[in-house]
Amino acid sequence: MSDWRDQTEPLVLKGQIKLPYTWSVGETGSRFLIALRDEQKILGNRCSNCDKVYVPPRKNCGFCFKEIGENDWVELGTEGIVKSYTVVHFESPLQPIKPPFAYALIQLDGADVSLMHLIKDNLDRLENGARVKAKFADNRKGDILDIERFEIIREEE
Amino acid sequence: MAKRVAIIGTGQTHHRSHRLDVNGREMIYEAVNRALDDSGLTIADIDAIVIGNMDHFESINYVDAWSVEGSGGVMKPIMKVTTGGTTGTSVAIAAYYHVASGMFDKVLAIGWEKNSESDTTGAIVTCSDPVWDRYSYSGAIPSLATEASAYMEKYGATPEDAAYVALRERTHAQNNPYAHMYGRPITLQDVMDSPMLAYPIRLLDICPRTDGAAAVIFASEDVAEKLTPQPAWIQAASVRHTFTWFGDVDQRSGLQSLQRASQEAYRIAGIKNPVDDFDVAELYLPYSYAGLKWIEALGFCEPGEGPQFIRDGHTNMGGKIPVNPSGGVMSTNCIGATALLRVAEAAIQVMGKGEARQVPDVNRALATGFGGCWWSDVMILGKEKP
Amino acid sequence: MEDIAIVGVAQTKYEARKYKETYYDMIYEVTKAALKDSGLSLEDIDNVITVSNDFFDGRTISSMAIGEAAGAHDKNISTVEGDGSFGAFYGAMRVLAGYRSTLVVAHGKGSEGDPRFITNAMFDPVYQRPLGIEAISAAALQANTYMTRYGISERQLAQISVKNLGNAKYNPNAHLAMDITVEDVINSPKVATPLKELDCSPVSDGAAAIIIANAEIAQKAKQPPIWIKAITHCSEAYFLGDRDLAVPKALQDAAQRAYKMAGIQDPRQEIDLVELYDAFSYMEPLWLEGMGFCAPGEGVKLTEQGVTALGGELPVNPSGGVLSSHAILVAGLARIIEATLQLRGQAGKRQVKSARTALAHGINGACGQSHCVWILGGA
Amino acid sequence: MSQKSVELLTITSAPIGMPYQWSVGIYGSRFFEEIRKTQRFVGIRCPQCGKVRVPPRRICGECFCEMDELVYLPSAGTIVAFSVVNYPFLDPSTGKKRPIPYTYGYIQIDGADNIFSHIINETDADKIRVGMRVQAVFKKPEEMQGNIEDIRYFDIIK
Repeated sequence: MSDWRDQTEPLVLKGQIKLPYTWSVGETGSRFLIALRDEQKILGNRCSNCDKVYVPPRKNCGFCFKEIGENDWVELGTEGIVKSYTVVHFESPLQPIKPPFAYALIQLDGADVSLMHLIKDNLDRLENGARVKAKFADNRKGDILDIERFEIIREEE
Repeated sequence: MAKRVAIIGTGQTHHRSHRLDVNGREMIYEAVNRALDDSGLTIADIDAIVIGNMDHFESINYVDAWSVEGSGGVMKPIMKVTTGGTTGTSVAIAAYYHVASGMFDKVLAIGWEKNSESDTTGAIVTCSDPVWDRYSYSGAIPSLATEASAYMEKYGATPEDAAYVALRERTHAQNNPYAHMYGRPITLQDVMDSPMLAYPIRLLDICPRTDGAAAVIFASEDVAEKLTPQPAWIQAASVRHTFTWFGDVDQRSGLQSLQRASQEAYRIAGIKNPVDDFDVAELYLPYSYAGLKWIEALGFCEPGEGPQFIRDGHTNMGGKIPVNPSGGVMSTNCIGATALLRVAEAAIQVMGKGEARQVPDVNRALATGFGGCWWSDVMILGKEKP
Repeated sequence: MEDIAIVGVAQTKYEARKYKETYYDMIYEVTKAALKDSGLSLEDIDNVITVSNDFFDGRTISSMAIGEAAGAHDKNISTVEGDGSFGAFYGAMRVLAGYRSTLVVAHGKGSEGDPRFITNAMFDPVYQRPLGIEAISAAALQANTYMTRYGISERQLAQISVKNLGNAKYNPNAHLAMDITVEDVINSPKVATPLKELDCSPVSDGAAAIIIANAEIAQKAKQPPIWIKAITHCSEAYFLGDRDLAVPKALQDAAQRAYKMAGIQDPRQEIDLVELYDAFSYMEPLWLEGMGFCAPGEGVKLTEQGVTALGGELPVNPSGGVLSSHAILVAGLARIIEATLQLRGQAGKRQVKSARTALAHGINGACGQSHCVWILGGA
Repeated sequence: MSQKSVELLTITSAPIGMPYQWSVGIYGSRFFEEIRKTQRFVGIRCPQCGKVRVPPRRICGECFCEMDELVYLPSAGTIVAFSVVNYPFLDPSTGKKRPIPYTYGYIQIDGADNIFSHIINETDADKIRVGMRVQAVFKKPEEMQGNIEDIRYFDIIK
C-alpha cells in the first residue's frame, strides 16, 4: 500500500434527492378519496369471486386476479376494530403528527381487510380489539388524511 | 437441465403521455392481462414473475413487493431487476434464465413506467454520480449530442440524414395502435423545423416520455409448443454493461457495448450476415442519430454507411431489414418498459401477430436495449428452436 | 437439482459507518476476496449479478456505480434490486441455465441515507405514505399481531437478542457483539411498541460476494464445494391489512417447496443449522414457525429450551444474525455465506459441530412480504 | 354509488428532500485535497494499460487491477463536447429549477485519457467550439468545501 492513501482525509458529501412526485390515484381510488372528501363516507369494494371486501377499494382482487365490477362497491362503517397497533416513540420528518402516537390496522365494519391509520388520543386505553371511529378532518383535500385519525370509542358509548 | 425457451405471448397498454385513470399497479394489471389473454393462460399458470422500472421515476421502493396485486405476484416468486434504460431487456433476459434454468416453466416479465409522475429530466439527473457529475449533468441529451456531432464530423452525416430516421420511426408508428405517437404522423420538414435542444439534436430527434407497461410470457420447451402454434424461440441473449464512469465512455468512437454484445449474440445464434439473416429488428434507438450509427455497430453496414443505408430505404417496411415496425422508442418511451417492448415486438413479428405492422415471413428477429453508462443488451428471437 | 455449488465467499466487516470506502471500493474488496477464497481467477467467472437499491444508494441505476469493480467490464451482467439472497437466486439460475459460474455481489450503506425516508418509500404513496409509516413501525405492527395471537411476552422475545448478540462475539465481522441480559433488552429505549432498541437490528455498512459454479468449476476451486440443494422464493400480498401478519404464508410456501426440492422429509431432524433474516427479535421465532421447525406460536420455546443456541440441537443464527449486523441488501447474502462457512467447517469459535445441511434465508418488502429459502449441503 | 367518478385525483409527495451523506472515498478525497492545496488536478495511472484517468479511483475496470500511481495534471484541457442547456428541469439536489442557460462540457484534461465533465463559463453557443482550450477556475482555497463546486467552472482560454 502506498502511503498517500493512509494520509488522505476521507471526505463525505452531504446532499439530498428532492424531487416532487405526483402519483395518479386512478379511477377506483379517486372514487374512494372523493367519498372521504365530499361525503365523509368510507367506501370499499367486493371481489365477486372470493367475496372479500377491500378497503381501500381495488381495481382488481390481488388473490383472484379478477377485476372488481362497477356494482361491487359497498359503503363501510366509519367504525371498526383495532386488529394491531404500535405506539411510536421516535420522530420522523414524514410523520403527520408528533409522537407518541399509534399506527393501527383497523378492520372497519363491513370490511374483510384492515386499513392502516393513525390513533393519537387515549393511547393508554389502546389494545387489540378496541373499537375506534374515524374522525374526519375539517379541511378535506381528497387524500387519506381526510380521515384525520381514528378515536377510541368509550365502552359506555 | 438447461431448457430451451420461447416467448408465447405479449401484452402492452395503449401508451399515452398521462394515464391518470389508473395508478401504476392498475396499469401493470392491464398489460399482464393482455399477455395472459394472448397466451391463453390465467395467472394461476404463471410460475414466477420478474418486474422492472426505475425507482426514482415514481419514487417507489421495492416495486416487486408493491406491485403484486397488479403483476399477479401474490403467493408467487417475484423479483425486481433494474438496470436503467436496459431494464426492459434485463427483465426479459432474467425471465429467460428463470425458464432456461429448468426451475420454472412459465415466467412473466413486466416492464413499466409512469413518467408522468415525476420531472423526467430531474429523475434522470439522479442517475449521475452524486460526487462528480450531478452538479453539472443535465440528462442524456448532451452525451447524445456529443455522439451525434462527432459522427457528423467524421462521416459527413447531416441533420437531414437523422431526420429520415425520425420520419421512419413515426411513419411506422402509424401502423401500431399501441404507440404513444399513433395517429400523429410527421414530415421530414417537421423534424428539421422542431426546436433545437442541444446541437444537433432537435425535439423530434429524441424520444418522448410515456406512461405504459409491457408484459411478456416466457415458456420452456416442455410446454411452449403446446400453448401456441408458433412460439418465438430465444436463440441468444447477450449483455455488455461495459462502463461504470460517464467520463470513461468515448462517444466519439463506436458504441463498444453494442458491438461486443451483438458479436457474442451473433456467434451464439450463428448469424453471419445480420442484414440477410434477420428479417426484422426492434432496436432501442433513443434518438435519431442512433439510427444512423448504431446499425453500423450491429454490422448492418460499414462504419459511415448508415446514412445511405437509411436513405436507400433498407430499414423501412418492405426493405431488406425493416427496423422498428412498432415505431420504436421515438414513438413510445415508458422507460422501464421500453426495452421489453423491443423484445415483445420482435416476438410479435416472429409469431406473426403484428397485424398492420407485421413484416411478412419473419423467421428471425433482433431486439436490443440501451441505457445506463452506454450499455447494450441484445436478444435474438426466431421461429426455429435453438 | 443439478450439481451447482458455492465455491467462493467474501464479506467485509460490518460497521456503522464506512467513511473511507465508496460502494465501488467495497465491491472491489469483496470481489477480490471471493476470487481469492475460491482460488479462481476472473477468467473463470462467466457472468456477474450485482445487488443494489437506488433509494439506499441515492442514485438511479445504482448498479452503474459498481459494475467494473465486480470485474464485469466485458461480461454478461445484470442487477437484482432486493435482498442479496434473491440476487444469488438469479445467479444460481444462470449456472443452471448453462453458465459455468456466476459472481454475485451486494453492497449496502445504510449510513449514507435516512432509513425513515427510504423505507417510507416502500409503502403505498396514496394510502400509506402520508401517514409517515416506515419499516420499523410496520414491523412493530407485525410483532404486536404475533405476540397477541400467541400470548408471547416481550421478555420471551428479548432472549432472541440476548442469544444472537452473544453469538456475534465469535464473529469477527459482526457490527454489534454484546453480552446482554433480558433486562437490558426490556430496559432499552422504546422505539415502537412492543419493539425496543435491542429488539431492532442496527443499520450497518458492508458488502458481500459469493461465487456459484457448476461441477466443472467446483472441481477446479480450492474450497470444498457447498452444494445448493434447493432454492425457492415466494411473495405474499402487499397491503399489511390484507395479510395475516402472524402467519408467514409466503415463507411456508417457499420452505415446503425447498424441502421437497432437497428431498428433506423432516426439517427439524435433517437440517443442522439455520441462518435467517432476523431484522427484529420477533422475526426469528416467527420465521422458524414459517419454516416448519415447530408449531405456530411455539418459536420462542425453541430458544427457551436452548434448541437454537450455539450448542443446541438446531443452532439458529450462529453468526449473530441480522440483529448483530444488518447491511440492508447484503444481509441475505451474508446468511448464505455464514451457512457456507459452517458447512465448510470454517466458522471458527462459532462452528456448529458436524454441520452437513443448512438453511439460509432472506426477505424482501415490509414484514417479510417475500421470502427466499436456500438449502445448502456439504460434501 | 355506481356512477363512475369523472374527477381523477393525484397525490403529491411531501416537499422534503431525502437526505444523503455519500462517501467520496480516499481516491476522490485525494483529488479535492490536491485542488485545495495546489489548484491542480490529480489523476491515476493503470500499471497495466498505462491509461491515466481523472478523477482517480481504485481500479482500472478494463484491466481489473488496482491502481496507486497518482499523476499530477494541469487544471487545463480541451473541450471534447458541450451542450448549452436551455430546457428547464428540476435539480434533484435543490428541489428547484436549475438555473438555465448553462453549458455542460466534456473536457479532456491535459494528460488524461478519459473525460471530465463540468460547467463551461460561456452560454453563447456561437462562442464555443469543440477543441477549444479551457482552464479551471477555482474557489478561493479557504472557501473550498471538498466537493465538485470547489471548481467554479472552466473558462475558455482566449
